[in-house]
Amino acid sequence: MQGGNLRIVEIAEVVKESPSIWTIRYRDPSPSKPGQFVMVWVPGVDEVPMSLSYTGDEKGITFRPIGETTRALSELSAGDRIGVRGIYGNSFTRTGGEVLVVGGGTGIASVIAAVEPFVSDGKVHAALGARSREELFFEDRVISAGAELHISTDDGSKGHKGFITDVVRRLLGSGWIAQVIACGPEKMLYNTALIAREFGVPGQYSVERYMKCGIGVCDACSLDGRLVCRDGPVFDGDFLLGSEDFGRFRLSPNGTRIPV
Amino acid sequence: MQGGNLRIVEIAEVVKESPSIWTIRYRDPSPSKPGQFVMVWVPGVDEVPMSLSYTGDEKGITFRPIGETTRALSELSAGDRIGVRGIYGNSFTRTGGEVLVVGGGTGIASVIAAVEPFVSDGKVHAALGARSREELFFEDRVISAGAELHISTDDGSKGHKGFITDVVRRLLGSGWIAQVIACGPEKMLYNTALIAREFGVPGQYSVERYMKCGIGVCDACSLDGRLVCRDGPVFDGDFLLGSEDFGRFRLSPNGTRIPV
Amino acid sequence: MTSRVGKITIRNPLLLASGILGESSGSMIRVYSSGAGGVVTKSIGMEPRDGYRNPTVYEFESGMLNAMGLPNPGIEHFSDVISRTKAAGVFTVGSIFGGDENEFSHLAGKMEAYGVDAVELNLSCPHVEGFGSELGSSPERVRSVVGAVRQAVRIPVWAKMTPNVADMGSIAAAAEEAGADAIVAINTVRAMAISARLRRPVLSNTYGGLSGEAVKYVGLRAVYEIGKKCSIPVIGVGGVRSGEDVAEYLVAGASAVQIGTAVAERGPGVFGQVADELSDFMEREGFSSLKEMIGIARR
Amino acid sequence: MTSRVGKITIRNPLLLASGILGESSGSMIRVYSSGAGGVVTKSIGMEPRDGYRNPTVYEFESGMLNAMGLPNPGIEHFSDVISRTKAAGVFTVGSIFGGDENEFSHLAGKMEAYGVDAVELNLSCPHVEGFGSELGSSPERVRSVVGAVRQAVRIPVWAKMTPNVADMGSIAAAAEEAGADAIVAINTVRAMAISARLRRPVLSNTYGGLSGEAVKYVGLRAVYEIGKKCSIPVIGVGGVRSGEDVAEYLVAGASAVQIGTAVAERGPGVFGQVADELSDFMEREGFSSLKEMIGIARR
Ligand SMILES: Cc1cc2nc3c(=O)[nH]c(=O)nc-3n(C[C@H](O)[C@H](O)[C@H](O)COP(=O)(O)OP(=O)(O)OC[C@H]3O[C@@H](n4cnc5c(N)ncnc54)[C@H](O)[C@@H]3O)c2cc1C
Ligand SMILES: Cc1cc2nc3c(=O)[nH]c(=O)nc-3n(C[C@H](O)[C@H](O)[C@H](O)COP(=O)(O)OP(=O)(O)OC[C@H]3O[C@@H](n4cnc5c(N)ncnc54)[C@H](O)[C@@H]3O)c2cc1C
Ligand SMILES: Cc1cc2nc3c(=O)[nH]c(=O)nc-3n(C[C@H](O)[C@H](O)[C@H](O)COP(=O)(O)O)c2cc1C
Ligand SMILES: Cc1cc2nc3c(=O)[nH]c(=O)nc-3n(C[C@H](O)[C@H](O)[C@H](O)COP(=O)(O)O)c2cc1C
Ligand code: FES
Ligand code: FES
Repeated sequence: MQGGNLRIVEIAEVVKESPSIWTIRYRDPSPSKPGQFVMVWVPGVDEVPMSLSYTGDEKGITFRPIGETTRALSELSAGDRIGVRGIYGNSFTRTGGEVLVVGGGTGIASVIAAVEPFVSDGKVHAALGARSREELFFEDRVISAGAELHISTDDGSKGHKGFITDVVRRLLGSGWIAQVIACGPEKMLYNTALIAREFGVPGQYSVERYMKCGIGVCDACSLDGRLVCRDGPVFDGDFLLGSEDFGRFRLSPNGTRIPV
Repeated sequence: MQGGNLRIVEIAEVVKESPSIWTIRYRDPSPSKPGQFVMVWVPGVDEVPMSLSYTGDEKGITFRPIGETTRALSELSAGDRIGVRGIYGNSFTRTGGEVLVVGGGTGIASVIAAVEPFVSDGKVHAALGARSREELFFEDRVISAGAELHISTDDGSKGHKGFITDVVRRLLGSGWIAQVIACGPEKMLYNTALIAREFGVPGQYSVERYMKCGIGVCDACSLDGRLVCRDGPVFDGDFLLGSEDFGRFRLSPNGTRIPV
Repeated sequence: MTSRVGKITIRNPLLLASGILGESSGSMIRVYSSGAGGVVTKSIGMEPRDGYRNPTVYEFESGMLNAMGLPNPGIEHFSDVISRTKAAGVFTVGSIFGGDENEFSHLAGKMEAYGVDAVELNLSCPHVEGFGSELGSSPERVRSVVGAVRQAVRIPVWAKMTPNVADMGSIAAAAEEAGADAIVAINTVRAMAISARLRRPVLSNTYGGLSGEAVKYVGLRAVYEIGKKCSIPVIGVGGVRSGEDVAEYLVAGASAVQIGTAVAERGPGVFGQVADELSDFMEREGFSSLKEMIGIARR
Repeated sequence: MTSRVGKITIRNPLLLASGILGESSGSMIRVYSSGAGGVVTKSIGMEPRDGYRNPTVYEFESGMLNAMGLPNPGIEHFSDVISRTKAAGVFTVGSIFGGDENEFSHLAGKMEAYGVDAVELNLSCPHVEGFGSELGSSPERVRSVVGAVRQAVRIPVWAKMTPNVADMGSIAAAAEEAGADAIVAINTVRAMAISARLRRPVLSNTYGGLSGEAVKYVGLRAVYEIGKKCSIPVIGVGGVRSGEDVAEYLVAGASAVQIGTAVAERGPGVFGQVADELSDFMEREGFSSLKEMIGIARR
């Protein structure tokens, strides 16, 4: 109905980006933009939302095996079949000036596809954060895109030791950044949004919520009256910081409002 | 499904072409070609097939009140509403050379729309036949199109006294005619087709059969395995003269094969 | 592509559905020449019936409604149509409708005498009072009609089901118990169209039956559901328009399918096209026979 | 555009259908601000339920299937959602589902206490065993559930019907006799989707409910049919996407309509758009009130 009808695709390639990060590539010429996502069906297991880490004709999703579905995904090989629906959701948009792209953990997968097109519009800083160097990925894509790479790890095994938000504060402090886009754990997003507001820099943040339908009917992904699957996943900082839920509440699969 | 979905239209104009012939005009920009037809629904009465006597944006149907539906149609006025589905069926096609357009009775309504476009491709003879001068119509359209008009009436009240097939035979005898198109009572069509074959002139004949669906599913309009609503109403003479049914059998509303 | 439905073998699993181009031998022969595995005739009753006045059909983007009103020439006048169709070598199933078991038995006997390969009982027309749905929604009446016909003829007896019931499975089971050789599902879904601008129902009969893409998922459900309750073959009908649709029905458990509304969309040539699409699908997916596909979604 | 459903007056006849964006107060308030006359909540049961695993929806050109599995936080946790929604002035109907009359009465009582304007009994979910369809296809059980709820609360009681039965009219009549204030029709049509390439059903629950354009003509038929058997108001649901669709339902006899699947197609803004289209339609056609339209196709 929305043109996001189910497609059964064959996996073209499975890439191990790091000891704990996998990318699955598959052919699908549907037009898509950085920040958009698909619902990925692992037959017999579950169907989950995944950002497109590659938005061209050979699409990609990038994930860390953390539960049943992502583990099952990581066990698939080229030639295996999965279902995808979408392309769903809105996207990051370039508003001009120097841009700071912030990715925390698997959130890197969602912002990375913005780096490449954004460089053609001006300087791009990419700040990637992870718990340790083993969980970092896509540094090469940042570099070959010609963006400036900044790294932080919680354990200091690479780049700045500490939170990526420290890097964000430092970069915003330079005064050159005109726009922030970010994806990562909600705590990190929340803090990034606070810092950006402090510096008066507009920001776009990709938020995760439990999803069922992906098409804006089931209300599972509701965030203060907005639907993450349809109005998001990318929201601007003003809306998020003004909302009751961001950084605080989410809906559980049964729809109970629970702490993030 | 076929793009012929029901449209409720307002009658723009009702024209009395002769004491016994009515034309109803209504706006409907659907593209259509000479020979095609619509299913015309008179609410509360019935829905019947009618050829388009005008194929432009202001479509027209032209009929003689002979039964309940056509009588009800003739009693409608500008502003009244009817339903139309279609545009259905195939159309007359110009194959080159001088063309003889033959219309008998209300069959004139079906061939008339071919006269105007066909003159731009070469000389057109239009032979119109009716029982009497009161039942003749569209002579003016033939003349203003720049076609050559030939008339016959059964009672001799205008033009040749006798059958239109006499006129057909005379014109074909001239040797100049390269193509015949015709619509009218099946007997007349049959004889026209025989004469055309005798002279070796290819012909296209618009045939009438009882119609229910108009879209090729109900089989009501079957003519030797062809569907008048979908494969026709225009058939070439070779097929018709080779068929078992043409000029001989038709299906009654309950599907019994009965004499024409 | 040879297809088996019980003891019957058909050259491919694509049959013309009842009520579509099944009134004249010319059309049935043409459908067969266009690649169908066989045809089911229009439903034939005891007496000639003109059916309802027009409008009898209503089209929309993803399907259509019809209330033809079971027009048919009556069984006495149908012998010629069957013999011409059979003479052309067409696999022909005679569809019949009646008010009770006696009528059904009589009609089936006549069809058998005319030479049909199987008889299909229309227990399911959603828009003609007294025939069809009322009858087809009662397991007892289905049992008695199927049982009577089973006694009356030797040829295979197929029972065609209405989806307008709470539990198709138990009605199909009643038909199986009574001796049906196959279940055909589904007939149309009871529906109606309204013209807001004319402020009235569109079909002259008010109610009609929904068919086409809009009912494909209802048909698939019926086939799957019936397959769980019955062990006789199920023939899938409803919204089949492409080879992939056929594959879905087979995988859901159908032994063959029937095609109706798609004939309006794609013309009688739809059978050859769908057959080609199905072969392509099977080749791409590595299936070498229909049997390998049938019911695998149920395993 | 003021609409009356029995004793209730709503600002317009367009309600949000149950199960669509009816779980959070934020979404319901938004739908109301976008122009809906009111909202029906997701169906709430006795205990929290996560619902089925994904895939829970399947989209196609003219509609969708869903088998959410009645996810809901349970009645005890729903008070906050209702009070926030009511605090924003939203006309709110609480939808409930249960296994028997005691559960339904308990749930209705709670909803009334939370402050809803009416309660809607989901007697019709086609894909959850034990709730829904089985219950809603028996006139006796419908009578006992509706009767019990009628005793338990003072607010209006709406009974929502499944189309997956042979005779919707008599089930609606049973609900009316038992004291229902309005009938809501239809819930989804039982269906399923198969992936031929994966050789399996798509929805994790196998069966699901069909909604959207594909069921509009089934919904219209239900409203018309029920209107012949009942004198209480009927609320039409199924495939409403435009002002003209609403007009068709009104003309068929609906007092108001609910919109579900079109929210996926056109977004929550669909309510304001449809309301505008309906006003335009009424103006063009010379209707000055909804009342003039309701049921004229039945006269
Ligand atoms: C718009 C969006 C984009 C996403 N993009 C990515 C991505 O690019 N890479 C990545 O690794 N992860 C991404 N996620 C998160 C991803 O969907 C979950 O990691 C995945 O669902 C976990 O499933 P599981 O069965 O492996 O784990 P589980 O053990 O089932 O759950 C682990 C975590 O994942 C969450 N989760 C489970 N199912 C869903 C669901 N249906 N919807 C949302 N969250 C769910 C749970 O709430 C829990 O927090 C994205 C989520 C959203 C909403
Ligand atoms: C393709 C086609 C184009 C036609 N174009 C014209 C036209 O331009 N002008 C015109 O006057 N007539 C045309 N007709 C004939 C027209 O459809 C009938 O005259 C009309 O249906 C008569 O309806 P009635 O209720 O007035 O008459 P009735 O008393 O019902 O019947 C009179 C005659 O019309 C035939 N008829 C009735 N209903 C139908 C039907 N549903 N389908 C076919 N024939 C029917 C009957 O068989 C009978 O011969 C066309 C027919 C066809 C098949
Ligand atoms: C115009 C029309 C006439 C029909 N007539 C009959 C009939 O006489 N007997 C019958 O059993 N089914 C009849 N049907 C139902 C079809 O055989 C079939 O079950 C239904 O249309 C679903 O298949 P489809 O979606 O491929 O059309 C008719 C359907 C249509 C569209
Ligand atoms: C995703 C989804 C969830 C639904 N959940 C419920 C529900 O919880 N309770 C209920 O009574 N109906 C539920 N329904 C049915 C709708 O309320 C409505 O009756 C049906 O979808 C037909 O309307 P539509 O075509 O406008 O969607 C649901 C429908 C959908 C699509
Ligand atoms: S996931 Fe269903 S509304 Fe967003
Ligand atoms: S009128 Fe139905 S097939 Fe031609």
